[in-house]
Amino acid sequence: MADNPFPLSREDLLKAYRTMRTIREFEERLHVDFAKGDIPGFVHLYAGEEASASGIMMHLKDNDRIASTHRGHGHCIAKGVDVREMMAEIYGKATGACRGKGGSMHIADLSKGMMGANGILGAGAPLACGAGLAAKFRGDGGVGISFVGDGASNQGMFLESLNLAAVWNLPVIFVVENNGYAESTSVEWAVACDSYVDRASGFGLPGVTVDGTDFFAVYEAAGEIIRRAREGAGPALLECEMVRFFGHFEGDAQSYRAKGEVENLRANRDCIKSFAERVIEAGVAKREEFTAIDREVLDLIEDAVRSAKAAPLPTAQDLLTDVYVSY
Amino acid sequence: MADNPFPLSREDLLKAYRTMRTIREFEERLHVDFAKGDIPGFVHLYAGEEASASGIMMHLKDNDRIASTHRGHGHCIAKGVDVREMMAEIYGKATGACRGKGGSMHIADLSKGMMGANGILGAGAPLACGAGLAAKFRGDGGVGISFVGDGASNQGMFLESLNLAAVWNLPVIFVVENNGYAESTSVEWAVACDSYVDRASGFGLPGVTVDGTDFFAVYEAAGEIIRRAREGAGPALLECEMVRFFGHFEGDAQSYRAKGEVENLRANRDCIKSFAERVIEAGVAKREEFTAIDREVLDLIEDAVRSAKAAPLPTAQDLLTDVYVSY
Amino acid sequence: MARKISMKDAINEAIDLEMRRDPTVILMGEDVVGGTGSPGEADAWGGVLGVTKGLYAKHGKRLMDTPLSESAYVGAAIGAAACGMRPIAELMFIDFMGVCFDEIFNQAAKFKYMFGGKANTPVVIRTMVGAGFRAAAQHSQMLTPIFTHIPGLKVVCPSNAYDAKGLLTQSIRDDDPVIFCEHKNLYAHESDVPAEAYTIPFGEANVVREGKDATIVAYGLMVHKALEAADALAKEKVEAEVIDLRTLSPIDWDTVIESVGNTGRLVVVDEAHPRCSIATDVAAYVGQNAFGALRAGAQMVTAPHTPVPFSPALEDLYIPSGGAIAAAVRRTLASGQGAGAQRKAS
Amino acid sequence: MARKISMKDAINEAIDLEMRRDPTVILMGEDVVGGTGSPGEADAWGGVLGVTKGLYAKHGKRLMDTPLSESAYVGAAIGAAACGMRPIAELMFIDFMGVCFDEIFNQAAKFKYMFGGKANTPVVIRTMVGAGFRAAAQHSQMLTPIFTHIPGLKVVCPSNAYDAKGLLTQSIRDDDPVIFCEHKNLYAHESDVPAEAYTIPFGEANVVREGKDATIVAYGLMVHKALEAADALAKEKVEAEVIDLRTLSPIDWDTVIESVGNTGRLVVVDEAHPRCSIATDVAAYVGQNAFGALRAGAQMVTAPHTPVPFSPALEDLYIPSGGAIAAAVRRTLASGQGAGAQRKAS
Ligand SMILES: Cc1ncc(C[n+]2csc(CCOP(=O)(O)OP(=O)(O)O)c2C)c(N)n1
Ligand SMILES: Cc1ncc(C[n+]2csc(CCOP(=O)(O)OP(=O)(O)O)c2C)c(N)n1
Ligand SMILES: [Mg+2]
Ligand SMILES: [Mg+2]
Repeated sequence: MADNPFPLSREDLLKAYRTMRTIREFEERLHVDFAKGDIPGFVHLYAGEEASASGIMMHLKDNDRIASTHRGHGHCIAKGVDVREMMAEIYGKATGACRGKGGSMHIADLSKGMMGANGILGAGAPLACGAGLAAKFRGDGGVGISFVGDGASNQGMFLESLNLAAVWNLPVIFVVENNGYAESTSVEWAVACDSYVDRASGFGLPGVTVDGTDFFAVYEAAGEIIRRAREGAGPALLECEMVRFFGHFEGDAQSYRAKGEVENLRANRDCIKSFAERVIEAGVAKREEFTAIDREVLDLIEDAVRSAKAAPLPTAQDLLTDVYVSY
Repeated sequence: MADNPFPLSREDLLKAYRTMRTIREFEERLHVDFAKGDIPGFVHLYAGEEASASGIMMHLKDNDRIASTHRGHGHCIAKGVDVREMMAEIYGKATGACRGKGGSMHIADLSKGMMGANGILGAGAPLACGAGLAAKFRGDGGVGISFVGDGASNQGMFLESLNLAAVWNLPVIFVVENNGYAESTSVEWAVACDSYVDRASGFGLPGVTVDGTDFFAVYEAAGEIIRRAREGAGPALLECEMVRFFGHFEGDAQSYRAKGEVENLRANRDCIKSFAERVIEAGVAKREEFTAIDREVLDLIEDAVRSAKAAPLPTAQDLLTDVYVSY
Repeated sequence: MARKISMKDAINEAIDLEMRRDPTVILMGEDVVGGTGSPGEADAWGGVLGVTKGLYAKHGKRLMDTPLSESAYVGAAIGAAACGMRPIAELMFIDFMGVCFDEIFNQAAKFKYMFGGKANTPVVIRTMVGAGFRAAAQHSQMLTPIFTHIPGLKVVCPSNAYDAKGLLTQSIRDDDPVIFCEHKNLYAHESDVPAEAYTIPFGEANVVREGKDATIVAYGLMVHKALEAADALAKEKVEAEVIDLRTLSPIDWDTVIESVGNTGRLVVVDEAHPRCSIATDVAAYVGQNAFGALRAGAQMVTAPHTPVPFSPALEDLYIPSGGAIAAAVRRTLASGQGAGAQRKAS
Repeated sequence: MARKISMKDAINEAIDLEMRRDPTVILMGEDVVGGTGSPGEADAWGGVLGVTKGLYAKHGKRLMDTPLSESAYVGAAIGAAACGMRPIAELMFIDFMGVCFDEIFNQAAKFKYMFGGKANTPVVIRTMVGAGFRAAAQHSQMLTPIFTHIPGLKVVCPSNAYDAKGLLTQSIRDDDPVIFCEHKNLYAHESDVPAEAYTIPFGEANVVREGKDATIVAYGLMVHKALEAADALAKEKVEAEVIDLRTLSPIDWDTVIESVGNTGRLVVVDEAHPRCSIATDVAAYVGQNAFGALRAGAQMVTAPHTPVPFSPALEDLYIPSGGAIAAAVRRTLASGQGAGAQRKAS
């Protein structure tokens, strides 16, 4: 093998690839199965955005906490939530990550530091501040990461959190996943600032913008600000400019997008493709290694779907449990 | 009389002085009467901050709307709300501006474009956007002005409004009255940004900071951004750096302030004193003219207190009215 | 002329007609146009479920997409209302109230009173309510009791297309702030709706089925469940009267009391959670004011004291069913003789 | 050892003792320390009414002033709770709920359920409630029914210093999110309070006065008004039983039902607005589950369906009075014979 020019070990490179590929297959499969009518509810797919979740989460341990969004599958997978339990959850089964009570928009696994997808935009930012605060009190070097979309970056809860994290000097990173749209509305129109770096400055935070389809750009920028946060240097904002391969949610006809927009993005801004090309080109891994991972991932997703379909539904007695610890 | 070097006519200069003096006497009198136990509830005094309300309101007409704060007496007086009705309101009388139902924190007079003091910090900002929106639809050149304190500038409703006004290009001015404290908490600590100009930039707004104890600085800066807003050039933020002569509310022991701080401010940063000195020095008005106004204002306040005390209380049947137009 | 149209179309039509009639009516919300600033079609969405689709083509800039900032734009609608407009603000799901409730309950609801009667705030907040969409805990709530609790607000929740059009028209013309609750599982429901504008006054309940044996009070989707129950009971020779409240604040006590006066039995159905609900509200009011008429304790059928679960298997159990309502009616019929029974006997 | 101390001091003491006992307990809120960053005294305020005064000297950085951003810091408390801390967040007035309700009702309240039981959120939100302070429409509300409506929240409202200490201690140790409502007009109220830590379990009402003729159910300040009423009634030889609910969610139905079983008459007092209130909640529950015991319709005494007025002359009329409660009891005694009467006669 050639010398590794990347800031990750060969092993980690393959791990990152596996994460991204798992997210992609998970989402592509949901897209197909949703169209078949197999899947109930609102489903927001993360396909196209994998480099952000993966590039950031490669820096995190279980005692680092993330607060996710309505578009949370990618964050879950990258943070280590069990893919089978996720699939079962989306199918509304008793074996799901939330025993079928949460669904796509509420998958969580506190033991993995995943504080929940969230159906309320912006609501995760204060929660991530809380995670940062807890880490600060424990002194364990943990960080809290808040993910928001470009749309949610206009939500008061998010904006207040920028200031709170700065004032309290919390180890919290605010990741703005800017995919250009909030539902059908353009970020160009809805977010009034020249750049997210300015918005960060408005709250005394350092801000940095990266190409969110470039895994390495995300990885390096995130690494730097996470390291600083762990060392007590406080919060920062990271904007990942990225692209959404599917509609806002499944069922979205996407007529607000330009003709050929999605095809063009899939062809030219596929973060997984470009990641693999670069690693292969540098000679650090072979194409066959990636293909082998692809196959394993496909098997995993197939198995997850099969077992989700076969799993039992929750029953009447589950309806009333889990409201309180004691009541 | 000498040539007038000021951007206001002699008449307007005297009017501005009268406004500021009226606010000052109103507040000084409330301070005394509150201590006597004559006045119920939470009372937040505007003394020391008069140049901001007056400098801005000199540019406004009745079809311009303002949304005020918990510290609203100065805004009310400068916007033309009847001083006797205000006093009666604060005394909880049936003749009050709100028939005794609102009190100090809720004085309003829609007919004068005064949309209300507000007990909820930050809540006025969206309302001012609404006023700007209405003006835009009417095409009458009106503006909406939102006042907030430094503390309230961290409230989500305020922050969202900055973005909304920018996105909708509303004729709205956000005035941050920065008196250094939110209750007992310092602005230096609680507001994370290098300057309010940065916070404005974070939402694509032009921002400007002025010495809020300098009537002319406020007047000129406000005039410029209000003119631009009327012409369709959109919102702006104006920070007035000012000083609070009394406690956060009446009854506040103010032990969080430096020793001698208030005395020093009263001696060296009294916006009314410095206004009068400058106008007299320029030879545009004589000291006696100001003293005459002082006397008239004192009479007005005395009369307002006397009539407020003599006015009838609201009665049982008033309790249930004014909840709905029809129900 | 009446045609059969869906509740979704009826709402769209009411807004269209009022916008034609009154230039001060404007509509704002997230993606109510859809596609603002985007490279594709303008008016791409017309709201997340397409309810306002087509209105942009007719009324242009009077429909406004908003940034994702509910406090700011709902508050702006309220502010504009206080300045003479008649704005309609769409809060996509009532579940999002938590990010903008202050502007609704401390501002819009209180202006008139706090300002001594000297302000009107004719704003309408349209919002989607209810479960059954597999949308889980944060997109499926009713929350109507919370708004009903607040003095100064009017709260409306239609059960069909005809009522939706008439009540929304009234809401827009009304001078007070109105929370207009649209049940997402009723959008497709069709009924006869006149093409022209009409209003239905607030505080007038609708007796949707007459019956002498028991009174079932409901609103929104629950009216249909109550009718299901009444159908089932009819087979057992029990004639249940079904009252659709239509507006929760104001509420038509007279119709409820009159019906209970005839039947002596009351079941109140509410898709909201049980505590401090519309169900407790109606049951308690009747208990206080018509105790003598009651032959049995008023029974309440509500969603359980749990968040809304995602799994269809659980959500179907969560939503009060026709069966549960029928069972409650049977309970009132089986149970003891109240003061009313005595009085009637004497 | 018990001493007579005020409710304010009892609350301060409960926090102090729990902070000593458990290092994960932290407290945050606007000016709960007071003076952060300011040139004068640190710990200058200890909260707007001085309730937490002195705790900063004892516990230092575990008390945190916050910027004026309720969603952010209440949400941070909730997030920290989900990560193993036991934060207490002070929401200065419950009236401010509108700017942070989402974090409370969609996040804290629902985590456990949405996440299939796999999360605990042991957060306490301390907040001031109630009228009588001449603080007007936006600083005087009860709003307890709104929180009680929400599954996943516990709601506590003590009426005296002893209960406040025991219930707050329980709230801090409790594994569920608790809304702890402190009536601002009870802070000065004194009672015997042991110096050491103790807990009062949730869902256990307190019979503060025994009586056989009628049951008065109340909470918070209204307990004292109910006792006033009972005193007045005693002079008329009417013995009213007064029940202090202490916690609204969970609620002690057993004690209420048992009392009504003995008295046959029920008056529910609530300082909140009438619609969908704790008053309707209790009246409806008893009507549904103990109809046979009721000799008359349960009467409700609440604040009116209006915002809280500023003028002392009006506010004094707004707050339910002992006189109004006594009158309601008299009404239940005068009115018709219910099923209970019949049953007892037989
Ligand atoms: C408080 C709140 N407001 C509105 C919504 C409805 N909503 C869900 S997703 C969405 C758009 C989100 O856009 P963005 O934040 O850019 O995330 P993306 O979907 O692009 O990943 C909206 C408006 C919500 N869930 N919560
Ligand atoms: C939403 C909300 N949070 C908290 C408060 C309590 N409060 C009233 S005034 C105040 C401080 C305000 O500071 P600032 O905005 O700087 O205005 P100032 O009092 O200095 O004029 C606080 C915290 C409130 N009224 N509303
Ligand atoms: Mg987006
Ligand atoms: Mg200030």
